[in-house]
Amino acid sequence: DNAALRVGHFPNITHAQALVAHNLSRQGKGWFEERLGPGTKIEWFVYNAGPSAMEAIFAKSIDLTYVGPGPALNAYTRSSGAEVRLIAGAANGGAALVVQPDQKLAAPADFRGKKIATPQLGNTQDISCRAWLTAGGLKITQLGGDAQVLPTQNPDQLSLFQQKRVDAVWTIEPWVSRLEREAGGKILVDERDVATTVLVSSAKFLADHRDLAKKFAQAHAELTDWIVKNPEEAQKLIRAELLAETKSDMAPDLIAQSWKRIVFTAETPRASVESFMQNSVKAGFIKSVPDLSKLFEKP
Amino acid sequence: MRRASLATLFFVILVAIWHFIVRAGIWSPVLLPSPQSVGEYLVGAVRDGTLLEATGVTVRRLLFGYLIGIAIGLPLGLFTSASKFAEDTIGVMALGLQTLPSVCWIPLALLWFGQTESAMLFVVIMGTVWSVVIATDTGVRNIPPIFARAARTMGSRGLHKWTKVILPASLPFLVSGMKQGWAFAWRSLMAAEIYVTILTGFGLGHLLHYGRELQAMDQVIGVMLVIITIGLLTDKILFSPIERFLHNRWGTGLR
Amino acid sequence: MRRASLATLFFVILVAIWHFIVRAGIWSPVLLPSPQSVGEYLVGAVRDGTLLEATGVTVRRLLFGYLIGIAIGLPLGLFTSASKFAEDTIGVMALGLQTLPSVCWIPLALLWFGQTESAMLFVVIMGTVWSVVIATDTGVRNIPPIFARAARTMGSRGLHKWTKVILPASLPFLVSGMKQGWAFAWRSLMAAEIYVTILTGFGLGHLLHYGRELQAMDQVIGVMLVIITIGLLTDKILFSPIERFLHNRWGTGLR
Amino acid sequence: MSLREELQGLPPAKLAVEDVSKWFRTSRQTVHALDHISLDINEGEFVCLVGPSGCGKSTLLDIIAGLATPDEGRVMADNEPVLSPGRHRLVMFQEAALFPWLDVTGNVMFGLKLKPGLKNKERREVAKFFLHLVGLEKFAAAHVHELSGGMKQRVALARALAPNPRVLLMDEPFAALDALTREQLYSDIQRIWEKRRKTIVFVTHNVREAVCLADRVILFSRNPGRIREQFDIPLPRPRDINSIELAEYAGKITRALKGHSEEEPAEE
Amino acid sequence: MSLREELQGLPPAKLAVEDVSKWFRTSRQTVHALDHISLDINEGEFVCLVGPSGCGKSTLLDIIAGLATPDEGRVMADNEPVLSPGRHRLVMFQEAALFPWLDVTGNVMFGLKLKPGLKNKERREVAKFFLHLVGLEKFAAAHVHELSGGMKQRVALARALAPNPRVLLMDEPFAALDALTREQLYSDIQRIWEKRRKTIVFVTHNVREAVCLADRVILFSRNPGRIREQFDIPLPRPRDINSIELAEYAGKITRALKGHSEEEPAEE
Ligand SMILES: Nc1ncnc2c1ncn2[C@@H]1O[C@H](COP(=O)(O)OP(=O)(O)OP(=O)(O)O)[C@@H](O)[C@H]1O
Ligand SMILES: Nc1ncnc2c1ncn2[C@@H]1O[C@H](COP(=O)(O)OP(=O)(O)OP(=O)(O)O)[C@@H](O)[C@H]1O
Ligand SMILES: [Mg+2]
Ligand SMILES: [Mg+2]
Repeated sequence: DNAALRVGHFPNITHAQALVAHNLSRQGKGWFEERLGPGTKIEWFVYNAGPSAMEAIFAKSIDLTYVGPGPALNAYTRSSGAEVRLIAGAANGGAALVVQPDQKLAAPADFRGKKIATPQLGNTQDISCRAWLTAGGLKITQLGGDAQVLPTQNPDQLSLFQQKRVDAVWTIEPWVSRLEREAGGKILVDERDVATTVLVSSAKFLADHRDLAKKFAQAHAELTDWIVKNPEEAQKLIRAELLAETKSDMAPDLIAQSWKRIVFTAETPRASVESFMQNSVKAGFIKSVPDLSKLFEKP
Repeated sequence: MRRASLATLFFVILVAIWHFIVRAGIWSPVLLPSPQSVGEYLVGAVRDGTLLEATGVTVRRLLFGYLIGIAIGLPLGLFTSASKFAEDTIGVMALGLQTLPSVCWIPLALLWFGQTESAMLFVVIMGTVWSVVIATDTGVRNIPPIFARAARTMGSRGLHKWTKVILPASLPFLVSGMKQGWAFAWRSLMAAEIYVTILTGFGLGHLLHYGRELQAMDQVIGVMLVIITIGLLTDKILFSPIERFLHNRWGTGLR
Repeated sequence: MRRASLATLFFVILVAIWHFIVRAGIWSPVLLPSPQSVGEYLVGAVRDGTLLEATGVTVRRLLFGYLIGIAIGLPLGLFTSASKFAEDTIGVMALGLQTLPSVCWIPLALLWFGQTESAMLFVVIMGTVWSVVIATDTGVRNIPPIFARAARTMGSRGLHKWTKVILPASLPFLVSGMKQGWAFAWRSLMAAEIYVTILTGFGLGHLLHYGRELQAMDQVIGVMLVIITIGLLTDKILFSPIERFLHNRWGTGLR
Repeated sequence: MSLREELQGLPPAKLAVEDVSKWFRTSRQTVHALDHISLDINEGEFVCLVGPSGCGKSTLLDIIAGLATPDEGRVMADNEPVLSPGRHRLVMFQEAALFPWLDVTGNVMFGLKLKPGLKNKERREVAKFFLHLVGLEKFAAAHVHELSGGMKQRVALARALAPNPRVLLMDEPFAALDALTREQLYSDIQRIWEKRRKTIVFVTHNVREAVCLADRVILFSRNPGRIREQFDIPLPRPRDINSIELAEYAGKITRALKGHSEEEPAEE
Repeated sequence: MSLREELQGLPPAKLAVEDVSKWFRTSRQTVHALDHISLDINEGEFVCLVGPSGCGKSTLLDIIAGLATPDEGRVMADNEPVLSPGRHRLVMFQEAALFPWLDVTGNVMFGLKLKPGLKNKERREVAKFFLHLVGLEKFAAAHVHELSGGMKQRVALARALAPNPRVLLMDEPFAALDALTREQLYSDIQRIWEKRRKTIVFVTHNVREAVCLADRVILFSRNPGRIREQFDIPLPRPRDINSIELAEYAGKITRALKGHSEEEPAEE
């Protein structure tokens, strides 16, 4: 059928597959369109955060989206496993804990009474951060505890870090690189094997259009390969797409620097997600580990 | 008594309907949490102190900003009512700025003050001050001139006239202006808290925002109930006594 | 004439002071843009259509939501004023929900409707409807009973009584309630637009938000000026004629 | 009914108050407002009710109007029991109770619009006729608040007359007016009553006013509200409120009124 | 000044209006409100100003009070020119103008508080004394809105008397009251005036009222506002408003009033 496929993503470098494909669609050379067969249209939707994308899935206004595992898991749990399915991986790594260079911060215990900024409550980095602190023996609640985890928008993090009003930031590329370059931040934790972006489908879409979803997942895997093999071209497309979406230009060398820390892979990050689930429980966002049997579904 | 119990019954039935709709599973639990889960959230959040702390932060911000707003707005309003020039300048400005939703000050406040308490205060003050200016001005202008004449013949002038005649005579207007100022301040603080993180403390708006981020509807609805309760309570604690006094004295509004 | 020119002079001097403060370089231009740059932004944004489009989007949302809010609130208010049971139930609910800043509905609205126009509409309606319910209710309750008695003796009852006596008699209250509803709707829409991106159209709130994101103070202040202008204009266009009519008819508020 | 008949007026009605009693129960006390009141009022008679504050005059008027129901007894209008307010018995209150959202003509037409069988043009003509009768044709389009107190009561009178009622019930209609305006209205109402005869029940505190207007003055006493005495006023019309004969009647009734007041505990 | 003197009262003042003229200029027209008014009022005299609406009575009272300034001429109080309002000349208006945010005692004490040299306890006693004088000691703590119109005017009178003025200026103080209340106040004010003699200038529309109260009735005519005639009223006090002798004087003055009115174009 001629049904349009509605796909969401963020204007983030960790959503490289979507950025590249979106830009190709823009140029009329759509990657997915070519591979899903004639007459298929892809509508791209840009979100700035996980909860919005998940809300869009709930409200049935999109079918698929690139998103962090944090919001995806959260949505899965909150809907008792009814609404979302994880159909592929997209990117690992790219996130890091950056600390003030002049502070002696080495282990979780050093963070007692400190302020750590994360991009968003309950997002992937936020949960990693809370879990890491909790594992280190600190007590963390939604609003405070032994250390204060401050969900703060990325641009604000940079200026707060520059003003030394936060002691550390757990965030995602390109902000990790910017914190390093523009604020002299020191990287303390850099987890390359942690999933950063996954491809998620609404359960209903998967049930109704399994064939389309399958083709999409395949095309996604091919695209991932292409990106890994052609980093320069991919980075150009990404830069163009980011400019189109955010009206601000990202320096090519910043993209290149960020690129080094990210691993693009279509492999389903099952282990990472499962340990992530444990972390969510530790961080207190989820009361008990839910049954993950329905979450992973290869179309 | 019968009326009260009928009304109570109505709300009980409302909650029961809510319960059964959730049980029937017509909507996904992401869209509508059960009354139980909302209750559990509230109990939990009261237990671990989150709710109390957030309420404290919010109420403190609100009260401070509001009081400063009144302290600025009242004299400004008296000034605009007393001078034609002030009316044409400050009065016109107040009129314009009052139509500006005070959320719109948030971006400026953040740039000027950063993510600090001052930014929050600034937004709350901007929500209060213009309403108070306009209410004071209108209040003074609406004083029956006979009061001023009577006071003058008895020798009241200057400060005595302002404090013993003009201010009390315009009280009914002042109070309604202050109520409106409170409503606007309350609204803008909630908007500000939902919109930005402040390093020095999380308020109810933040809890609401986080509820959304976590897609935790029980938290969202629980916090909304708390906000409604606070709204009703402040009305009861702050304004009802003043209004009762006024109605009593002026003999108005007695049903 | 002299008054008007004095006031104009005041505002000109205000802008001049602003200009010289910026020129003096006391504050960084990130904190305070020059009047010129604000002017340039406005001219540019008018030229490329951004401003007009955003204004259109915002005003459309506001009007729709507001009208629906009135269409719901007016009958509800009449209902609560007519029935003790409705007063104890819907009336109490309206009182509670009116104290809830309608920004607080945004998280719920987003979960229920997603980032759609419906979510915006919902928030605006929630901002309007309770004010209108309460104003209608108060309006009807404040009608001098002598009007109802006079109408009754002349044989007015039922629908005739409601449309020809009760509604017109409560008009002054209705209008002030609708003004308040408008103020709340306007505030909540701005908050909603600043807080969430809607895929189907960028409003003035979004422009403001982006101004902050880009740290473009000229944009922030420019859009604020536009918002003030719209606020003043709607007051002039929407409410002034009705209020003038009322003052004219009721013989009130003539200075 | 044709416009012509409409302007001529219907014959006045006969009223009979039959053994009416009324109590008001509040949480603190029970007031015995009316105690076995019986009263016959003839077609076209002008009756004034006079008595101290709180003796039940307004209550009785409300009951005759059908705005209140008696606890005992009943009111008959032309041998039909009064059960609810009706177009044939209109009420004028102390406040004019004009509707501020309508202009003067609109107010006069309010009752007319509720009368079926008339074209709008005819209604407009009827309103014009009655505004002329009360001497306010020039103010047909004026707003209510632009009128003086006396003019307002004139409009209220026109509004009450326009639907052509057979009984007019007036509850201290002139109490809030100043003396000069009042005197003007005394002659107006006498003139109009000559032209368009109605059965009128008129409540007042003012004994002179009662004597100036009434065929019969009925004196009430209170606690409980009872009829004390009745006085026929056989003076020729039109009467001048300042005339000596009138003052004599007024003196007699005032003395009767004071006599009754002294029997009962003083008002606080 | 001791509390004792305070309660005894000061001697009344002598007033002299010397050739006073006043115009009101509005954008549309100029009203000649007062035209060369000269008037001597003796210590302790009770003078009533009577005249048609708009003849400048209130304007003259305002000028005597110092609330308005004449365009020509001047007013002397005890041979001192009146330049601004002063405690020695207090005004009572048609509306009681009581302050609703104060209770009855607070209102009576308002003027007293502006008088230096008194202790608060003494002020309270003075207020009590005057409330007793107007017969409202039981309502000392009542709120303004709980009073009837007549009671309000009594409080206003107490408030005006309390600061012990030497002149009392009263602008139609009883116009809005009903006849019974008014009659009560006529005897009250005569009684009080006997006890605490003040120079009183009293404006009214009501000729009987003027005759009942005044030593001298001064008749104004308007366009421009002028003194037409003066009538001395040598009747003994206390006077009864319903007495025959009083009616005779009233008739004479009314005829004079009507005579003047007819000379000028009718009021619209
Ligand atoms: N709705 C009511 N509820 C309780 N008591 C009432 C009510 N209406 C009247 N009364 C009482 O009934 C008595 C008679 O009242 P009514 O108004 O008929 O007196 P009135 O003769 O018209 O007095 P006035 O001359 O002051 O108008 C009064 O004692 C009054 O307090
Ligand atoms: N502030 C004013 N501005 C313009 N004209 C005024 C003003 N005050 C009074 N007038 C005019 O001056 C004239 C005298 O007014 P004033 O109030 O003294 O009359 P009055 O004798 O007290 O009338 P009334 O008996 O109606 O109170 C009137 O024609 C009035 O219209
Ligand atoms: Mg009555
Ligand atoms: Mg006057």
